[in-house]
Amino acid sequence: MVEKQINIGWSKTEMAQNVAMDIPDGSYVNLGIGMPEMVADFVPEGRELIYQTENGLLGMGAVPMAGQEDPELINAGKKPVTTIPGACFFHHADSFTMIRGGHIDVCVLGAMQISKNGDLANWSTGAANAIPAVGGAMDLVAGVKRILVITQHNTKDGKAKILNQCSYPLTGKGVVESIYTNLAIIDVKDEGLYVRKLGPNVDFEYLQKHTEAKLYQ
Amino acid sequence: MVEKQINIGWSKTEMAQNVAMDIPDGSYVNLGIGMPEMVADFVPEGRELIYQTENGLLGMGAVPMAGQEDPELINAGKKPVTTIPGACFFHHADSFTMIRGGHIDVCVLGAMQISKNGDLANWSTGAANAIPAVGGAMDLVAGVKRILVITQHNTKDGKAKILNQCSYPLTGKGVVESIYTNLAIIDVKDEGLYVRKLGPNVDFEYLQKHTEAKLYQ
Amino acid sequence: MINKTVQSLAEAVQNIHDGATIMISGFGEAGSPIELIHALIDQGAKDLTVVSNNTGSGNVGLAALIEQRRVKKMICSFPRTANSTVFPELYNAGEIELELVPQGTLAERIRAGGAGIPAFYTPASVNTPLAKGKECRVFDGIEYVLEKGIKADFSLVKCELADRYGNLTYHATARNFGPIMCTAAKTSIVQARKIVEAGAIDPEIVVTPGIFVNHIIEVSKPANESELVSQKLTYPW
Amino acid sequence: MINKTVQSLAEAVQNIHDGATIMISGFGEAGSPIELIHALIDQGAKDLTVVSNNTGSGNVGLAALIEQRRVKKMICSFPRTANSTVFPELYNAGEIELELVPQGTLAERIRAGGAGIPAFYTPASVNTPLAKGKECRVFDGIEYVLEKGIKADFSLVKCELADRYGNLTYHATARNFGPIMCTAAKTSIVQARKIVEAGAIDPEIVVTPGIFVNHIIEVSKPANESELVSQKLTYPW
Repeated sequence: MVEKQINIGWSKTEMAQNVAMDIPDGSYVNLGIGMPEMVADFVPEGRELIYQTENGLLGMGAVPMAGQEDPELINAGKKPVTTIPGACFFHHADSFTMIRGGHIDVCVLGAMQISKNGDLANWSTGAANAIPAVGGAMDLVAGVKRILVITQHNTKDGKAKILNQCSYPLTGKGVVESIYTNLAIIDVKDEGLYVRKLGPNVDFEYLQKHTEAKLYQ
Repeated sequence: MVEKQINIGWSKTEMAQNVAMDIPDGSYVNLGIGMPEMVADFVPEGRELIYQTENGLLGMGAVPMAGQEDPELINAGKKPVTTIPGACFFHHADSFTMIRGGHIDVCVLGAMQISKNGDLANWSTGAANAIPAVGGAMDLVAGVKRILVITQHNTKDGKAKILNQCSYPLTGKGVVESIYTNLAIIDVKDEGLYVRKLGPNVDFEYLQKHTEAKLYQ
Repeated sequence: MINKTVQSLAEAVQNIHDGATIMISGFGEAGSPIELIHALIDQGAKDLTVVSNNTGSGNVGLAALIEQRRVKKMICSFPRTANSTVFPELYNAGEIELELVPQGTLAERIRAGGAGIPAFYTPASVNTPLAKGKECRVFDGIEYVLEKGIKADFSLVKCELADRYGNLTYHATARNFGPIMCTAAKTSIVQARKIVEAGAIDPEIVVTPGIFVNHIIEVSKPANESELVSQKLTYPW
Repeated sequence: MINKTVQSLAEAVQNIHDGATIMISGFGEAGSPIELIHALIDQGAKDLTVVSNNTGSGNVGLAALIEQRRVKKMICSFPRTANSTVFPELYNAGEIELELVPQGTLAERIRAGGAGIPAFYTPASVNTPLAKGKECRVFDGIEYVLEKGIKADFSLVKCELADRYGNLTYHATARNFGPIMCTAAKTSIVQARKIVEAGAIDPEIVVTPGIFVNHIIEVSKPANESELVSQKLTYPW
């Protein structure tokens, strides 16, 4: 059976590679916490991207060597980072001037749910007992020019994440440009969700079966 | 005749002294262009005031020595200044954060007209052919904690400047705390204009005669 | 002579009153004024409203203040963090209020409070539960939500260098909310790694102009929150 | 490799189009990018809306641009200055429009434009002719007026140091409107006294982060407007 075949779709690193390919040279980029952070490892040669982290650093560099960490030089995920030559620090209001003001070219985010019209839900399940925590996600989706989502195509228990309508509270309405999953790259257009590329050993029918929203080719 | 007597009221330097006496140690002060600038020369010994100029300097010092002027180190009147040790530079939005946000303790301004309820007109005569120019005056009167006005009591052609109502376009409504003229120091209170001090050889009757608005003792 | 330096942490926080609104700098542990927070715990003020991006971790700093039941309400963007258990427990028990604000809106509301702007429109949170009950308005075809400036009675901030006027510099991403919180509080209380002579900080590189600062205390070797947490320490010790 | 440096003033301003809105830094002559303005005069774009605190002096820089009838509208706080005759004459002749804005409101409108804030409330100008026709609203018992953010197509800015990423520092009170104008323009064009290697500017002291800057040109010995004016020079020379 198709579901049991081993090499269906892309690995996480391939997903990150797919996203990285779509970010042009010279872009200012904000990477969300988790899988989005992997994108930085796969920037094609010859391209220079500048990473912004909303806690006040433009020109974020690689992870520091062990023992070189500075607990006050961290990223939005609160992990130690470094600076590139040409970096700068700034306070939170200036940081969100960059974000809200449309100065960041690309933001890569994870997702819990995405709707067919590009609504994104990635901050809360809305469960009664969950502690709600939003961080900068709503500002990012409202302000950054291009919102790219990187996510497993389905939830761990096999449910669709790409839906007709999000059931979780929204992060933003109609904000997602493209979705990079293990099964496909999907563009959100005015007319619907268009499959740009299928993952290895994924066919359209299989993809549609694992997607609630209608897909177009 | 009283009008012809020579030593009626205060000189300009005495007026500036009167204002300086009313500014407590440690105050952050913005001085308007012209006569207000003189106040800095008469700060009583033992007091330290910090001068802000809205074009981006906190800790403005004295006039530079001849030949030491820097055309890019100027005050709001566009005249060369210096900095004190402990000064800092900032951009215009941060400068008006200080002003509008209520962080400046005292602003000393000139006036064309002041009304009995503390309205100030100091930016335009409203004449059809005049080029209107407002600068930072409206932000200063709206934001600074105490607005002190230093002005000749009457216009050059002898007209009252302290009126029941300003005829010129307002800078701000009900903003003036005290008025320092050559003839008197007058406090604006909810109940009206109260004379706090009369100038040398000025009596109340004389003062009232040169003032349109009713004065109280 | 203007000199905003005080001689002890206790003196720095002595005037904080019950019911005060307090802004506390920091993003995670970076920029968190942990020694000032501990002095506040010792000082005793209660029924506090705290504005801070997170809710602290472990049982020290802001988390310890919350654990001592001294905070009635948190205004923040991200109350969950690694090793943060104190806030979630009290929140689920209904013993602490939460006003959740998107991070950029939180920053802008603080800046607005400091800049004399009572309210502004922002696109963040439109069409989400966080905009519920708030005025929405369209400008040039895009929908925005009205958000109000926040002011505080006090701010507790950590910086790098300070002079007697209160001019401040910061270190790396510990800058975060410090500069805007200094502008938005009636009284800003700052712990500096080093207090230097007036004039020792180049006027071109001052980040927080002294006008926004009231009290400075030197804490030359501030603790790292994460180290205290990994040692499982609880304040008061 | 990102490199925002261009090789000539002409190249720096080449894309400015007729009808563009242009922000020009400077408070009087301090911070006025006089060489960029002269390049714009040479370049020929017309029907411009210019946002700048003043209107220039003598017959050089911004005053010369206005004298060449290239500016249809000025948005500024103080159009009269010492030695400024060009703007007053055209204004009285009805040949140039003026939108007069209080200086602090002008600064905040520019910052708002750059920060994605479409509109905000301010107390300045309430009960004056400059608030006429604008929405007023009471918050906590005080009356405020609604003001809108301003964006521009281009900004022309003078700075001190720049690197290839567009990180900038400024000199003294020449900083004034430069940093906020860089944020509010689609394309920010900056003349720097010196272009330095990436990394030569300490990340702690960058005033304008490079993200706000598009083109940089080195002008190592910029003219002083007041000297040109005292020599009674007129541009084009």
